[in-house]
Amino acid sequence: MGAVAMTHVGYVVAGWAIPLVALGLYAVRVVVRGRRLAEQVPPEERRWS
Amino acid sequence: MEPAVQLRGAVTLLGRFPALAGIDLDVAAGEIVLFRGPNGAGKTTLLRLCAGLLPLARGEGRVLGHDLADRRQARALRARVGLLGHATGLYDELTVADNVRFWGRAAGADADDVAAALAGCGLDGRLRDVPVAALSAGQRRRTSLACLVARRPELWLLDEPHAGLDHDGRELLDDLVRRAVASGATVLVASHDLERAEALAHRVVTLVGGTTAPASPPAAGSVGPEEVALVP
Amino acid sequence: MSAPPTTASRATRAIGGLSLAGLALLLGYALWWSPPDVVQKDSVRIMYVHVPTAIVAFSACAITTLASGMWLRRRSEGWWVLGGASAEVGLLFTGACLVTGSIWGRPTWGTYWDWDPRITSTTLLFILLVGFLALRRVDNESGIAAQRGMRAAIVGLLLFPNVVIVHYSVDWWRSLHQPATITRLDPTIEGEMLFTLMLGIVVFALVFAWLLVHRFRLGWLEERVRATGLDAAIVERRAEADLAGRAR
Amino acid sequence: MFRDAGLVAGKDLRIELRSQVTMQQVLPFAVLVLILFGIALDPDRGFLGRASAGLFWVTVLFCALLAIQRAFTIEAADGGRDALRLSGLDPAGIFLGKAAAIAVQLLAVEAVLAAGVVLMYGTEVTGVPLLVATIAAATTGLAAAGTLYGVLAAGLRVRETLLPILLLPVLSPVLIGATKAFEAALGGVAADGWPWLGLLVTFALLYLTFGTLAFGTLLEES
Repeated sequence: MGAVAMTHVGYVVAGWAIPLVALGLYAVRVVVRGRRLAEQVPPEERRWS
Repeated sequence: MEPAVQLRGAVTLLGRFPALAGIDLDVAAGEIVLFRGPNGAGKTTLLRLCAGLLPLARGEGRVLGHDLADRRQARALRARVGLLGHATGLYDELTVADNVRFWGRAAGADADDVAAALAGCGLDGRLRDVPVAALSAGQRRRTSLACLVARRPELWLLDEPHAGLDHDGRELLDDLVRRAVASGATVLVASHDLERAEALAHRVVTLVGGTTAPASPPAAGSVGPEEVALVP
Repeated sequence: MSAPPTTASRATRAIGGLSLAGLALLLGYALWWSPPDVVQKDSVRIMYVHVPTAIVAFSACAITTLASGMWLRRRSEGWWVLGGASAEVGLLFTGACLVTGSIWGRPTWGTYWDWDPRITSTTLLFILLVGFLALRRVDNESGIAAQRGMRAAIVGLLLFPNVVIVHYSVDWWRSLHQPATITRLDPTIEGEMLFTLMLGIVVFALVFAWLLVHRFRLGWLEERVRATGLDAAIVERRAEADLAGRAR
Repeated sequence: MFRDAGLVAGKDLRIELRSQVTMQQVLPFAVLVLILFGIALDPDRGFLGRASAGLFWVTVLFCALLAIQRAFTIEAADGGRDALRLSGLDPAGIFLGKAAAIAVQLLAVEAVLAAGVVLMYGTEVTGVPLLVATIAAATTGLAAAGTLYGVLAAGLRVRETLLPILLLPVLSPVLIGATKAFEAALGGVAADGWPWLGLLVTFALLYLTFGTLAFGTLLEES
């Protein structure tokens, strides 16, 4: 299964790497900003736990 | 008779700045009330709130029986109100007559009302067909006054009305206000021109920091400017 | 136990875990276990990320339109924040969709851009989202949420209908010139390839959900910080009144 | 509502007659763009004749942007929005009035532009009924969507740059539909053009309806 060398390897890798890295970076940015803001807001304002 | 204007703890925001920070006010129908106070006290914002142009961030307010918190009622209120502010709301390219006709007919006035308003403000002579762009500040204010008169509002909201008017203009304005009140209108005036405005007003309210300062005693007729100043 | 100061919660940890596991499984299938396409050979593997991101991008627009509509009716802050969060995450997925689309197209068309209906309408969708977010940013200086954002809500309400009209007209326009021959990207899909594609859609939907929840809570916190500022401003303003009173 | 629309349209057109902005600025701009296309696309290769439909409508799109910006610069003058809100005019009437005024001005520009295209690009005019119907439907769509997005952008500090990016993607179906309908008409196979006209009419009706409903709430935005 897929033993023979994969064609267009460069494209496939790029096609997957770029979106996943972008999603990862965005996720980190959102969580970090979230954590920073969460400290400024009193706990009862945050209706999740 | 229901009061023309009733505010309870009204807060209004300009951007994030609470221009009105909880104000209580009662104005009876047919009354002329003068608002004094330093620049930035919230006078203009108060007039625009009473005109139904600004939403109520907090507190309650009823003007001419319309609840300010309800957007639909605030919108319905506007057709019954006349606001004379620093901005004239006139179309520079149009002539004086065109402007008064447009704003008059927009509010349902007919050709006679428009003609009467123009004559009433002394604009039916040479100025009638002059584009507003070519007018002086005083003449522009007379034109927007004529637009207001043509709409025959029940609540007059005048922001620094005397500013920019010459002597005849001021006489004209006071006369128009008195005639409107005689026919049942209510007038709120915000002004620094104290002796002029006080001769006109039944009552004086001082505005500071977005709320009313302790109400000064009702000015019986024309109270000399000195007495009022003493009262904090 | 007071909540730790983050936007995470049991729910997001669950969704997060699920989407990471799903992603691992998807990579396995997409890159190794699923068969290469007869014509496109292995470049077809990019389809498993391109198509799902397109679907997620379109549904993000649908969520923004729904949220904007609800905000216009109810004026509650939650809908306003959801509209913005969904548009921002949607923009990210639209970008990913465009990048993967052009990378996938390269071996087939020989160029990174082809007036393929989906790529063209997704690009227009990208600009629609950029415009919406730009209007939102310009629009939210004023204080209370109820008064703010009226314009962005109207554009938000029109977002999905516009996306549909644009997609339909571009599709119709290009279908005259590009008969559905092999130059179109979508090879016939069945069997394991179909399964991998479905898996891809589910996994990216989970990732979208996870990001949306976190971005929503971030937006919610931003609103709280803005609101607490208001009470302080009123107190400060009234102090100005006392100050003036004493000074006179 | 239609009385107010007539009043507002009359006012806008009277301002245009007095200020001559469309006639003396937008119109020359349209002809200028035609010339720029001619310069850029090397007239000898006969490319202009084939692309005249598309070039015509791209130019109309840019003129529409200018007309819409102008329509709301008038209102922004000196407290105009407050005056409109206080005026007692029905917001739907204001929307239809402004859209009608923009449409009339656009039609004038399109007429001159059509003459310019025929003259400069040597386009041979066939299928006139389809051409006229397309111009009517497309112009209504441009005016309706333009007025709605125009009031959205009005009053914002960055409206010059925000309006194009908000409006042009939304108008892309009009560009596609109008160009395709024109190509069908000019290419002699008018029958192909009528379905595109359907797209233009749907687009115009959608935005006329939505604009009439939404304009009131939009005017509210202080």
